[in-house]
Amino acid sequence: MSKGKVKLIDNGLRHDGRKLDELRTIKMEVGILKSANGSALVEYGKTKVIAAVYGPREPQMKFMALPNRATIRCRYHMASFSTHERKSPAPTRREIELSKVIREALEPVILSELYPRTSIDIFIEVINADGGTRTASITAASLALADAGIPMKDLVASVAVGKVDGYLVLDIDEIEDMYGSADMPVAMAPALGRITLLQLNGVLTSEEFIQALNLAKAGIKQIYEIQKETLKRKYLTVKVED
Amino acid sequence: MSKGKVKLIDNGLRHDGRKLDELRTIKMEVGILKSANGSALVEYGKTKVIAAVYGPREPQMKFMALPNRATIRCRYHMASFSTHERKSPAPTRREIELSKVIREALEPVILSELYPRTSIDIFIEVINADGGTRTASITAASLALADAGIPMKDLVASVAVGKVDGYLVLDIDEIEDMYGSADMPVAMAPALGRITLLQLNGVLTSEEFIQALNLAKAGIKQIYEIQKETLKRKYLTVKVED
Amino acid sequence: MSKGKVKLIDNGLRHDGRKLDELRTIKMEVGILKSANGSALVEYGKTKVIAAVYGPREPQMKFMALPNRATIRCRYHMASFSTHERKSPAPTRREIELSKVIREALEPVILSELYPRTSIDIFIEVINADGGTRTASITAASLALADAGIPMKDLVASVAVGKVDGYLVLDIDEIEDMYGSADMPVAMAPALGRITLLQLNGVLTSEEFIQALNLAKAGIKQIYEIQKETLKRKYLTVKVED
Amino acid sequence: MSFTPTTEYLVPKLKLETLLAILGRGVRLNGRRLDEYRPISIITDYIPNADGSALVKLGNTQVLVGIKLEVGTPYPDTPNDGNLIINAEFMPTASPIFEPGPPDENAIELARVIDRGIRESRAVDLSKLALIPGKRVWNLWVDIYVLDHDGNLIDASSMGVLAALSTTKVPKAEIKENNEVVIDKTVRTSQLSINKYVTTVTVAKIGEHLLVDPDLEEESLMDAKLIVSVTDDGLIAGLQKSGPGYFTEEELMKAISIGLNKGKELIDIIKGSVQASPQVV
Amino acid sequence: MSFTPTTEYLVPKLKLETLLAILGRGVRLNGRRLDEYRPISIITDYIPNADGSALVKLGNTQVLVGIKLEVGTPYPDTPNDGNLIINAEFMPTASPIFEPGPPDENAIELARVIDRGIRESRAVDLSKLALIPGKRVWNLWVDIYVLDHDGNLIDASSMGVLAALSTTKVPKAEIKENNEVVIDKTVRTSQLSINKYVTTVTVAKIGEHLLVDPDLEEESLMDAKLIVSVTDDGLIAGLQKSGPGYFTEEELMKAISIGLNKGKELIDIIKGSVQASPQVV
Amino acid sequence: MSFTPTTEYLVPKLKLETLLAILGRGVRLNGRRLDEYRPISIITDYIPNADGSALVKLGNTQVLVGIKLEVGTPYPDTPNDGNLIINAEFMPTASPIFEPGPPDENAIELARVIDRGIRESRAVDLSKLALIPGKRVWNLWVDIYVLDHDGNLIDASSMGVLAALSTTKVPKAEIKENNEVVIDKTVRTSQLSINKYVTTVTVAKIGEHLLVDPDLEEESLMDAKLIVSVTDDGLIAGLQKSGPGYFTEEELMKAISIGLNKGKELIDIIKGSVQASPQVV
Repeated sequence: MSKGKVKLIDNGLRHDGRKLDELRTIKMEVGILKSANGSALVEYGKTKVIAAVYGPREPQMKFMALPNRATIRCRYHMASFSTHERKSPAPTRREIELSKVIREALEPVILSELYPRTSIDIFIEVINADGGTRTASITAASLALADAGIPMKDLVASVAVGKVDGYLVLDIDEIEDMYGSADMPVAMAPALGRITLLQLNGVLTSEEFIQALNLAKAGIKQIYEIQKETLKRKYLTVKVED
Repeated sequence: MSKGKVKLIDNGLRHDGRKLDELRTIKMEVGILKSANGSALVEYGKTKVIAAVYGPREPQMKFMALPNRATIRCRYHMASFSTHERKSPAPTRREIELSKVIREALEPVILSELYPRTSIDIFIEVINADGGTRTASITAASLALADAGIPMKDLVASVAVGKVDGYLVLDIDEIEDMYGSADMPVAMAPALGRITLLQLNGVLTSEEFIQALNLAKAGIKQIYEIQKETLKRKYLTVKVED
Repeated sequence: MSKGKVKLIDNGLRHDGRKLDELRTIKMEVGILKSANGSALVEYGKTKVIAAVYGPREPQMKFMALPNRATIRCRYHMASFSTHERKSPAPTRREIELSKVIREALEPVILSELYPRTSIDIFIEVINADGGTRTASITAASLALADAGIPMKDLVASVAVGKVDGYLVLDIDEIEDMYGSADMPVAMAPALGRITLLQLNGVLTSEEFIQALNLAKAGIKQIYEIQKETLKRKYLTVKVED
Repeated sequence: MSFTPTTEYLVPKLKLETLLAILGRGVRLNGRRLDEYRPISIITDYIPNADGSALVKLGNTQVLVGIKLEVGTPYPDTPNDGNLIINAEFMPTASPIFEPGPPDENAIELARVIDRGIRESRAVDLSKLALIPGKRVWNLWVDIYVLDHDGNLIDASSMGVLAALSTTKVPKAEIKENNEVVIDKTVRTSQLSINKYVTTVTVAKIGEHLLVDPDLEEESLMDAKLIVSVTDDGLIAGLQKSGPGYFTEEELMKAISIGLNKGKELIDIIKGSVQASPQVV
Repeated sequence: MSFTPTTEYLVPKLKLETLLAILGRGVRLNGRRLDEYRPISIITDYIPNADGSALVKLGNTQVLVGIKLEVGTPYPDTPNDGNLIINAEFMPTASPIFEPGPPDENAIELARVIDRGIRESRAVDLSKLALIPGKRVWNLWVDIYVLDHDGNLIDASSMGVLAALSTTKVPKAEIKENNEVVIDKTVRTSQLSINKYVTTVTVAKIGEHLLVDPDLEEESLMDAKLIVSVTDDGLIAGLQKSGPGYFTEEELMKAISIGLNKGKELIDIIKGSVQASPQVV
Repeated sequence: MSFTPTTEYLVPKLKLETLLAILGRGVRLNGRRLDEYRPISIITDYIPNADGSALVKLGNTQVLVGIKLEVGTPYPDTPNDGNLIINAEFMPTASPIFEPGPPDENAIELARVIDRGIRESRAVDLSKLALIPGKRVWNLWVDIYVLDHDGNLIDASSMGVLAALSTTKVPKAEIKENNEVVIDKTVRTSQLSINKYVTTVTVAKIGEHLLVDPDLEEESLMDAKLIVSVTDDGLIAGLQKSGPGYFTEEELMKAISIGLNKGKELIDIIKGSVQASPQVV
């Protein structure tokens, strides 16, 4: 977040022509990898994320086995060519933090107590980054979990709200994040009304927070519908194949 | 040890006003941390060291368990802000060597054979460094072991003797170490007459070595008395609390 | 391989006076280390390589134990002073690749099925590098395995052929490798007619490849004879000692 | 790689029921009210070799923060600003389950959440930390050492960072040829410039209850926590939901409101602790 | 340190006999002929932030290659050449036995074999990548990400690398004082200069049989493989025997001949995939 | 992190009693007298690519030392001195319990003790190693490779380091513009300048007995050892008590006296080995 020197909102429209409360073009596909138990490709505009799920399976390390539930492992990783400047492949502090918050955004819906002493592994690769990589990752991981047949209480959908040129806007991209003054990613299990991820990078008043949360909820609802359609499409396709 | 260009001894007094055979102000406190089984804070002038002891407990790694005695683990570590230039947190070769010699300075007094298959862990943090950090560390670790109730044959006390401007001086600080021509840290279990650490960084004749050792012994005796008083104070305080 | 600006072949002779199909002076010695189960020193001209073998023994890590055969471990490593510029001691990508191809050059002759659940460890140190370090390493490792009494179907001998100034030449050294246009190391179990290592770094036509392979075979045959004599000498010496 | 924590603190899960029952009556197992912090002590200028420092005790939790100023090179996108670098280390002295090694995900999360609060609120005036604009700036190293862990490391660290920054004295810097800068730490030319105060307030959720400043036992029983970064002018300067559980919308609103209220109290305590420190005039 | 692989793919060794029997009749368990590749699909320009990219599907194997051009310093022995740097990562998405971490010996071997083929055949004209001769050159980063592993990663990667390089667009570079170079990636000034096409052809040996493009099951049963780097003018630009087994002289000759033949086909496929990519004129 | 060694050499502790009994009679299990070293052989100029080198055999212990001179930048506090950097690696060839990896605490202690002895006695004249004062100096890399371990690695290494340094030939260095230095290793302009000779003498304590040059079996049974760095003018240039046991004051005095005596002998052997090396005139 640096000072907003660039005018990004003009006449109620954003630099890419979107309205304030409009999502980018969202694409989703499941079952894109054969080796993984579940997988998904999710695109929010130019942001592209792949998620793969392995498990429930024997934990990689013995000490990870929990007697009463599955261990959830999660890695968020950015491909070296996904960013403007080439990213070194070693995990950054940012990637380590995001792996944790993404795991904690998914744990509240996974019925992990059904698979004691196992591990459910979620591997996320950001292959092109244009803002919103963590929210696209959560959306993708949730689909990959469903594709792997992991029982869940609900899907988790996620999107960020930003504050740009003084306006609250939905699903900010990289330019808006760079020149905006706040970025608030939110993840929810919409059917349960549970907020499973909330971060704020920037400064807001209490009133702005409430507005931003409502904007995020509206976006999440739309994404959730696309998730459900994507899964339905897969099931139907499978049936047709029979 | 670089060439002594700075005059550090004038009229029998040192740059900080001490006599040649005088210790810095020594402070000790035990039980300063609640989580550890034993702990101590020791100050030699501006040098400040914290030691914590955990154990006897199950070893961190199985291969560390010894069938006939406890494994002693020891880490000497300098906080990044403890030194003049900020120190990187990764362990240096110096810290690795000192962890070893400090462990070997304490092992001869610990009754490790009473706790087979366990680990006794000593963690030392130098939080401000002004010369004599290894000797203060040994003194602090010995107190923390006692505070943890680990049976020992004796306490270990430690101090360094240096050669500055041609004089042998007790308990050298960082300036004296930098401009002096020798630094000889010594640790002893005084009641047993055992020398458990001896290093010499610098050049001495045989005669100088004997004088330096005697000077160290005199300093160690004083430090040992303060150690015992510190522990006594703790025990009495505890009794009063009853 | 950079452009051949330097004339390295003159009147059918090479820069060091060798003929095109001539090996450098080869020296071999076995049993040079007492701690290892088997060891060898091999020199190809100024290239000097030490190999040590430990095992069959319990694997370093439990997961390495194979139920039906011994695990072969192999490390190719260059001493920091072995190269023109000092080499950092951390393993390079080149060393990691060569450790693999050398292991795979030896596996086809080791009767590893005789020692299930054990590890046979091969440690190679290049102490002076003047071209041909991987081929000298294979020759040395094969001798060290024999010296350790590991049952083998055959010895493996190895040499590189290069293309220099348009000529195919045997056993290239560092200068020839640097200014030549191809380097093709080959390893064989000569009695079995098995090619166990083949690499080509450079460009050849099919016809050149056939010629190069024949040249390598001729060199390997000579090296193989020296290997056998070296082992015979050791056995005889041992007998005399009885 | 992040995974479900497997080193459980030794708190019997039975305790959870007792705790929930008692929380329903507005008190905690440790006798505190739901919105009550443990006693807070902050000692500044504790480390002679640091340019600023603070030892914070929050009940039995102890955190030591040290600041070092060193000459560095600016980032291309902020050529005239000093570099703020915040690290946290959970020392093995602090807990039976901490081992030496590089910071784990918890230490990294702690450092990054505090960093964002300070950076986004512009608490430190980094523009005052240029030495040769575009070429040389101050590196402002903030190192957080957790010495004793009895829960709520982040609020203790956050208070310690602010107290240490507020008492940091900038050393004399002389600019030579070729962009060389010579530092003399025996002379201090100014206080580090603080624009505003910011701290975190941690609100833990246990069952349906929200409580501040969870101790280690409460952390082992909680569902999740919300870390609210709060400025002295009453703004939200950062949020982080942490832990495997969730919040409802209503709980979030309540937690943020608690955060804004308690933040004022904590900032007053930090400001008080800073008074005692000698000032460069 | 290299050691005999201990993570076996779950293929019953009984299958080997079945496989050998059927191979004797010139077909494979998967129905392919011995010299038949799986269907190949190459999509270029897949990654907007990369300067060149290709997604390759070889049957169920999927590899993503991305190219990045950055300003670097030349090596002392090639002061006027750009730096080609090829890395490969086997992503944990690709196989149940891949774990995150630095590249293992298989990934390193793959990257180095592809690197040698390209470098030795001078496929890329590195001399066109100098910015300020002797001082600043382009770093040409080639990153290979294996996304899904169903065998023959090297041929998939090798095709992906060539397709990505052939569609790489060089950004505008402006040279300033003091050897500074300012890059503007919104403007592309030229295509990366390709001298010739090169690819690998992998020939696996199972028993006495040689077959191309082994899938994961075949790789788990093979003795060894020969990787042949082949140029579009029919030269051998690299060889690598890989795997614990051996080749006889006769087998080698046959494998190289297969490599030279199939190489032409693969290069045609790469060239076809590149047609679709927009060109900088 | 240092911990009590858990990999015991396979020496039955019963042997200790036998050993103590025989030591009481002034002899050792290996037949040596208490103050007797094993046979020592030193071959210098063993590594053509090194600027100095020595292969030392001390009984069955073998250590190879190589010296490399490279252009470096001086440390700020010694702008006109070359940089001496001593590393030790315990090769996996040397012992069944050595594994590849970064140097462990024993290798680091060995290198640092030898480093201190050389540095404090000013054995090497580092002031002769400046190239452009304040800007460019020689880096004097000393790499110790332990090839075969049968005890007393430090004395073998220490002799090897001195022999290698004493036979090091400084290559031609030409100073160009912009502080560039071009090295030509085909021409040697001088010998490395040695001020004095220094070596370590290791005195092991087993029960009440002191003995020099412990072999591997004796090391496994000893209480502790004292490493005495000794110069050719009879000064103590370093001390290090090593091992888990202790010394009494009387034992210390005796050990140092042994060290000073044996040091002379060892230095004579080193000097002898150096004679054979060709000199740059």
